[in-house]
Amino acid sequence: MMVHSLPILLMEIGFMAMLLVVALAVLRMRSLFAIVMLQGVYSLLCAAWFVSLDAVDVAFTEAAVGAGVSTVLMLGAMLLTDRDANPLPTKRKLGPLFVVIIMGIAMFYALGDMPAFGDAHSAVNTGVGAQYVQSTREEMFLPNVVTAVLASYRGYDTFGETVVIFMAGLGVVLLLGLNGNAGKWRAKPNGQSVAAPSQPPVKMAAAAKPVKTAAAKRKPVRRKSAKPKAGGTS
Amino acid sequence: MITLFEHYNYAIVIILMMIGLYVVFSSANMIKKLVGLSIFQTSVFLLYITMGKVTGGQPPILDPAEYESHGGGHESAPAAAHGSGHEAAQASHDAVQSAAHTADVIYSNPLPHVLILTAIVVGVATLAIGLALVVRTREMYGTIEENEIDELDYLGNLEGHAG
Amino acid sequence: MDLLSYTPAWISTHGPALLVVLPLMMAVLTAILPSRAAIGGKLAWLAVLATSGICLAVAVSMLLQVMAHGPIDYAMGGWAPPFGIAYRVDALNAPILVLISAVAVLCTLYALPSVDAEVEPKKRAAFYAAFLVSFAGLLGMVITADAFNVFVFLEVSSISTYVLVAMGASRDRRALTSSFNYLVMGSIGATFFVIGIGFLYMQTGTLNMMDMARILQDGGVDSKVTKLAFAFILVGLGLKLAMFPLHTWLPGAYSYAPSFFTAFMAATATKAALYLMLRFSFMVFDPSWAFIGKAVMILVAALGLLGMMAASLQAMFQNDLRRVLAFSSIAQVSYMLLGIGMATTLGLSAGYLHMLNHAIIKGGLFIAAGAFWYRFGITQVCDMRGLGKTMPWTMAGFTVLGISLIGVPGTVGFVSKLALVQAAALHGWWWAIGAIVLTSIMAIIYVGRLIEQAYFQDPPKKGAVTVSKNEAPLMMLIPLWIFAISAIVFGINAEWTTSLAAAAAELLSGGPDTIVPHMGGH
Amino acid sequence: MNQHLLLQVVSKMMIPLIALFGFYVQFHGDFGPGGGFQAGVIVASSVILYALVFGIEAAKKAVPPSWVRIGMTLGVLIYGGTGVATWLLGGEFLNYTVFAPQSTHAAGQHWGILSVEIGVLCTVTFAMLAIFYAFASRMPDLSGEDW
Amino acid sequence: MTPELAMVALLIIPALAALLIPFAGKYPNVREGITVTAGLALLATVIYLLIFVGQSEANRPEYFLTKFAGSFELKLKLEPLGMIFAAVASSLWLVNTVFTIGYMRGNNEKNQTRFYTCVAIAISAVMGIASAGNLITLFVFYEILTISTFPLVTHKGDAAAKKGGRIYLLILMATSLGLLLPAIIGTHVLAGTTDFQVGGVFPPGFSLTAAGILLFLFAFGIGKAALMPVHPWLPNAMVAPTPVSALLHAVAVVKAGVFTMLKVVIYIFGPELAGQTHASTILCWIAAISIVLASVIALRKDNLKARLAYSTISQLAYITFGAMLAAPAALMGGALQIVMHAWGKITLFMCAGAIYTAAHRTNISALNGLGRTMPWVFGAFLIGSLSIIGLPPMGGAWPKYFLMIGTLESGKQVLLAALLISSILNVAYLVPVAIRGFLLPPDDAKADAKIAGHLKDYRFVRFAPVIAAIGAFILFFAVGPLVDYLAPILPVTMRGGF
Repeated sequence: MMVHSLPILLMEIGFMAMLLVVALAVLRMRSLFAIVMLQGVYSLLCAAWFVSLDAVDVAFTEAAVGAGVSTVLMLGAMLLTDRDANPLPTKRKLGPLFVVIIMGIAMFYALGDMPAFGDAHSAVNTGVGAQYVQSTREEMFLPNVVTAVLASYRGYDTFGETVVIFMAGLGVVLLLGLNGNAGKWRAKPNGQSVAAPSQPPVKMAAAAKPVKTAAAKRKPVRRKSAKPKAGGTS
Repeated sequence: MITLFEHYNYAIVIILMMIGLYVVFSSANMIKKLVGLSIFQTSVFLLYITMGKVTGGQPPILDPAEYESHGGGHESAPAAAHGSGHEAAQASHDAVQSAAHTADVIYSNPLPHVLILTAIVVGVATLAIGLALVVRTREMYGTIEENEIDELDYLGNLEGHAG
Repeated sequence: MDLLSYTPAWISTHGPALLVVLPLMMAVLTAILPSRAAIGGKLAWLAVLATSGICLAVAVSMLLQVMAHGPIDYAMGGWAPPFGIAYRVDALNAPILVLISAVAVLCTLYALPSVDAEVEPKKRAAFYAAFLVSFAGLLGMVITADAFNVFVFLEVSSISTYVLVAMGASRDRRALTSSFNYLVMGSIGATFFVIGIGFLYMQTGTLNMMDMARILQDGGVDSKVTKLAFAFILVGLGLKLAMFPLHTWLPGAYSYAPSFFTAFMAATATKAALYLMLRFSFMVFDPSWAFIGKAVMILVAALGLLGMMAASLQAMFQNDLRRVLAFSSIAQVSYMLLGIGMATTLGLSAGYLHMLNHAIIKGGLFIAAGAFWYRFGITQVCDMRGLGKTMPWTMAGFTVLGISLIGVPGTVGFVSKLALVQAAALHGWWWAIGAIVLTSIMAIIYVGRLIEQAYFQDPPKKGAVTVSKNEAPLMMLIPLWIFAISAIVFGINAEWTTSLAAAAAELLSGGPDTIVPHMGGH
Repeated sequence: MNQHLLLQVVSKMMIPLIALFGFYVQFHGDFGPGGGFQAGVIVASSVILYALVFGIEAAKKAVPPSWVRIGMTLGVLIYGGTGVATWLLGGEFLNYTVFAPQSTHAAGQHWGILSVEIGVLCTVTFAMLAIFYAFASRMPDLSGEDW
Repeated sequence: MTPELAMVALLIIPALAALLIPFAGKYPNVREGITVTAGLALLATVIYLLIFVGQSEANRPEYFLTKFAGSFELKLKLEPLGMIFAAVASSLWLVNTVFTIGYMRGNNEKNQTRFYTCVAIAISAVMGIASAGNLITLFVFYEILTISTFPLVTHKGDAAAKKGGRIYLLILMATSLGLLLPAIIGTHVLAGTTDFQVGGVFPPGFSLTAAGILLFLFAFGIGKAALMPVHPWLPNAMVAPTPVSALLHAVAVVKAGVFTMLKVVIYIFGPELAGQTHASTILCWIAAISIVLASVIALRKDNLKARLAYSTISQLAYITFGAMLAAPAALMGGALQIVMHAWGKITLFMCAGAIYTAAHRTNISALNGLGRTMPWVFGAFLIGSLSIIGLPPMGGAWPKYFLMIGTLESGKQVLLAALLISSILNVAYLVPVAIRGFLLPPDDAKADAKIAGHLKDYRFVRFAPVIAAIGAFILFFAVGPLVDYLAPILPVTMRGGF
């Protein structure tokens, strides 16, 4: 029942191949700049594929957010932090690999029972989803079914989504401050402290200054032994 | 084999998920972790969207003319809409049929699209918070490599610093 | 039930939506309060107190309604499920709603002094707003009957939680890394959950839980996709509720968050996730299906067992007071998992009962821990020297809750542990009894350490003079002692909580004292 | 700045267009792809572009940070307010039909969807700005030569 | 006052005292006044109930407290054994309070308020144990007793006290949580109830193996009974001030243990079933061994309190022994031993406390000739010793007598030897103390003279032991009514002898 026209099939296979390549590249890369950019590329490819899967709204959003906003944010964060990721010690690689492989096996195990790609009679495509098309046409009088479902049928989800965005904005403001001045204030017990004094992290950052240059970055060992002392004496 | 041929896209999506999750788990660099996270989530979006694709279907954007012509038939609709889930599911089959008959265009399933729109937003929100945390961490620790941070905390504990 | 007569009629019609929408709206309003130092914070605090108070009232009256007249349904936007998103309040989640709101009220009382000491003045309004969002998120994910809506509100609560945990950085920079760790783990958990929901949707074509259950019953029980969906949902929620191997985020998050939020989180967050696990594995899926039964019984119970042992063991060797409590939280959650793993009505009700009781205990303990920091900047166990003299009332409350955590008779801890032991005995799991006993003895050790420090050591000297008595402010003592007293009251007269738990368990397993099919003999 | 002159001139022309396109996406959302969220991102990006070209301070003059919080709140309030309005009109939360019960062409739904989409637009725009401002105003503690 | 009300009052009165005492912390006289008043009120209530319950088997007031954790319920129900225990505890609380006042003030101990509060709580718990209607209720109060006595054991707060307290808490908690609770749950599951019923709760034809296992769990789960090898907490608890040792570790706590043991055998298993199990035989032997062994250890202790502690272990083993024999006379002997040993042993402890307060001497080797300066105290000590040894005309004679008869009844003549040997050992480790006091010449007369000088300050501490000694003497003649009173605890078939 694969009634794909060949060009579409080829196009999709092309997308998938590119996605795989990009993902693997992200896995291998160490330059954060490249990684972030590749993530943008990945999102764009996804968006393109979404179009070929008839999900125009999603494609639009993914392009705007995944490729646009996310990339800008990541670049900004990178600008404020580091350029390169340290190479991984091998022992950190095996555990995750095991977990991931388990997950993969589990999903491939169920692959056979998933509805065939594009099957019009699968539970998904005969269920509520298909009915939305119908009822939107007949009682909503809106051309864009997605908008209808998004804003009315499942409008409450969208309300939650709006709150999430609001919370993201509020959270970033809480953490960084709109004028980049948050995080200097220190909490003090409202009484005399009997505990070991906590070190002011502003000094800590100062002690960390030598870290930031790429030169120091290259020999992590010295830094590790040096910085805590600096922090300790402060 | 035919299974794989009918599900090749699921297979790819699964592999993409695995890669994304692996990047999250295996990298010590906080930013790279977040990148891995967003790749993982994006792959999940793919899973949902491929689910809703109908072969030869159109994007779920109706042709205005069509539903104007069809405006008459909306006494049946409330029944389907406001009826209990049971009738709804039964009505579903002929719903597709009628969709096919009334207008000989088939639309892909809009519901996954809606869900994923929400999921994308959630994803970017998480990303923003995460990046803000990364920036603050860098300011307070001078590094964003988790293994080094753990080391600092460990030594800090030895010297009895809360930090 | 005379209380019921006082509840306005519209509660049953609009209560469910109000319960979640009110905190959200109040949150956004709180966010724009003037950020001038004192006034903004105070106003925000008042707003939070009022909101949580109203929510508590609504939740209680809904609980009464449910107990009297059965479940309350609410169709968002007037779209009947499965078209729209539906809310459903029944014997299973009504008590949790009450619990969350009640804890919110108490923690808010406590917040007034605690937040003043721990949060930057001009950020307090926003801080309270974030708290309201996470509060609403928890309520939303507990009350909803729509699988995807669960995810949305899960994220609403999670994202605000990450931020709030990170706000602890003004006290200890480790809050940042803990929060980031929590963010990564939590997002992975949520994503796993979404994958699970996706597979369920793939199998059933609907998102409403009741609908899913019905369609699954009709067919697709033995579909591999269903099994996969269950596995993913289990792992995803397991991450959120700190099921044993997935608990790594919890100690950090609990230790370094602002103490007021730690108290709230410790008492509610894992409970909500646990509730979802119950809801999904018993009312969407069905343990009578071989694979679910096995997954629930073997996996959950075994992990519960491991968690009890490992976490109690770790708790004995922690130096940080809150880490001790955090690890004991993991152990307690494992108790609940053990009860659920039995999948008998008694086991379920025991687990559920422990869920309610543990919320009381841990909320109070973390409040006391926060008070210790508030007065003396105490975070380490060794710094607790002489607290029995320097903060007698606070320490007394801490002690009451501590022995309740051990499970001494006359306290809530004993009631639920006894129920658990009895359920295990009737289920023939004598090894589980052994484990519970062993971990209780470990609890004696790790709680005893704290209490011994406080009572049998002299207060530390600051320079030459010994630290003078400095009791926690009233606004901290009141909630602490409300927790402590209820720990004793519900420990002596447990009829009410027990009946709530029993009702929930019957709803889950269908019928009183029925052993869930397949769980029984073969 | 003068080496960016061309850039500035071009973007001066672009930015209004971008914003305009944003609003097109917003209000055409019922008929084609798009909606409050995408529109919000686009409108925000127009401001962000302005900030990138003319500097963050200029952008802050154009859209003061004090607006940001209010904007985010306003959005959620519009959305929630729509729901509360439906409440007051006796329907369930977000049941737009009560806006125009008699309409055979679901005018009530249209109004409701329109207003909530505006709410989304508002929140998304200002939330994106908030995030951008927060990151952009943070002084990088490392200098250009690290590139 | 209705019996039910009175029964609740048993718990309420000491609890009320515990509530009030902290507020009177500033004024010692008020504080001790409260304690004494509570003691008197409690004693009055107990006597009222004692008479009421004694009248007929119909008069067994029952009070349902609450129901929790599914099918468990907390309820109180009075019966003769419990009443006797309550009577002993309440009367001795009063006597001991008098002593305590003298002791605490004489040695001006700190944290006295905490001390009195905890004692009151402990007494309340003891009353709960005495009037418990089922095993769960009993367990609840059992644990409360453990917790509330912990601060008393560690009262001094120094390193030794903390070490002692840790061992005390760990052993008692571990045994009760690890063995007793499972045993109770097991009973609940197997028999369907844990209510105390004359003749036991297990259905006829109940598996002996299961019963045996449960019996073992109970015997060692009831750590307060200090049956070897779970006895080490008792000597360690002796770091506590003497009043604590006197009231709790000679009377309340340990008696709570053996009382539980008796109740389990009598009302849960029923003498018949318990007698049939092999476990009971084995436990008999263990009890016999700990009787002798503890006596031997006691013989080798020079510290007076330590010696008394081991003597207590040995004497408690008598009760366990009687319970495990499960013969009517033996059970009766065990029940009597609760009363007699309580009075005898508290006398000895008070004397030890008096000697410590007045002369600050703890070792027996240092007591030479002290009897001449403190004749009353040493006289009381002698009487107490005789009672413990079991020589007429002291109360302690009767339980020994009944136990021996019981041994013969149950055809375990061999074990008779254990009783005889231990009696000899008792003589060997108790009598010399008094002899040293009276007959040997003092080591340094000057010190004794000084003590004699300001002896009048220690009125209270000298007064109390004498009362107790007199009590121990009077009880010898009171045994008849006691036996009649206790007869109904036995199943009808076994009441022949009484």
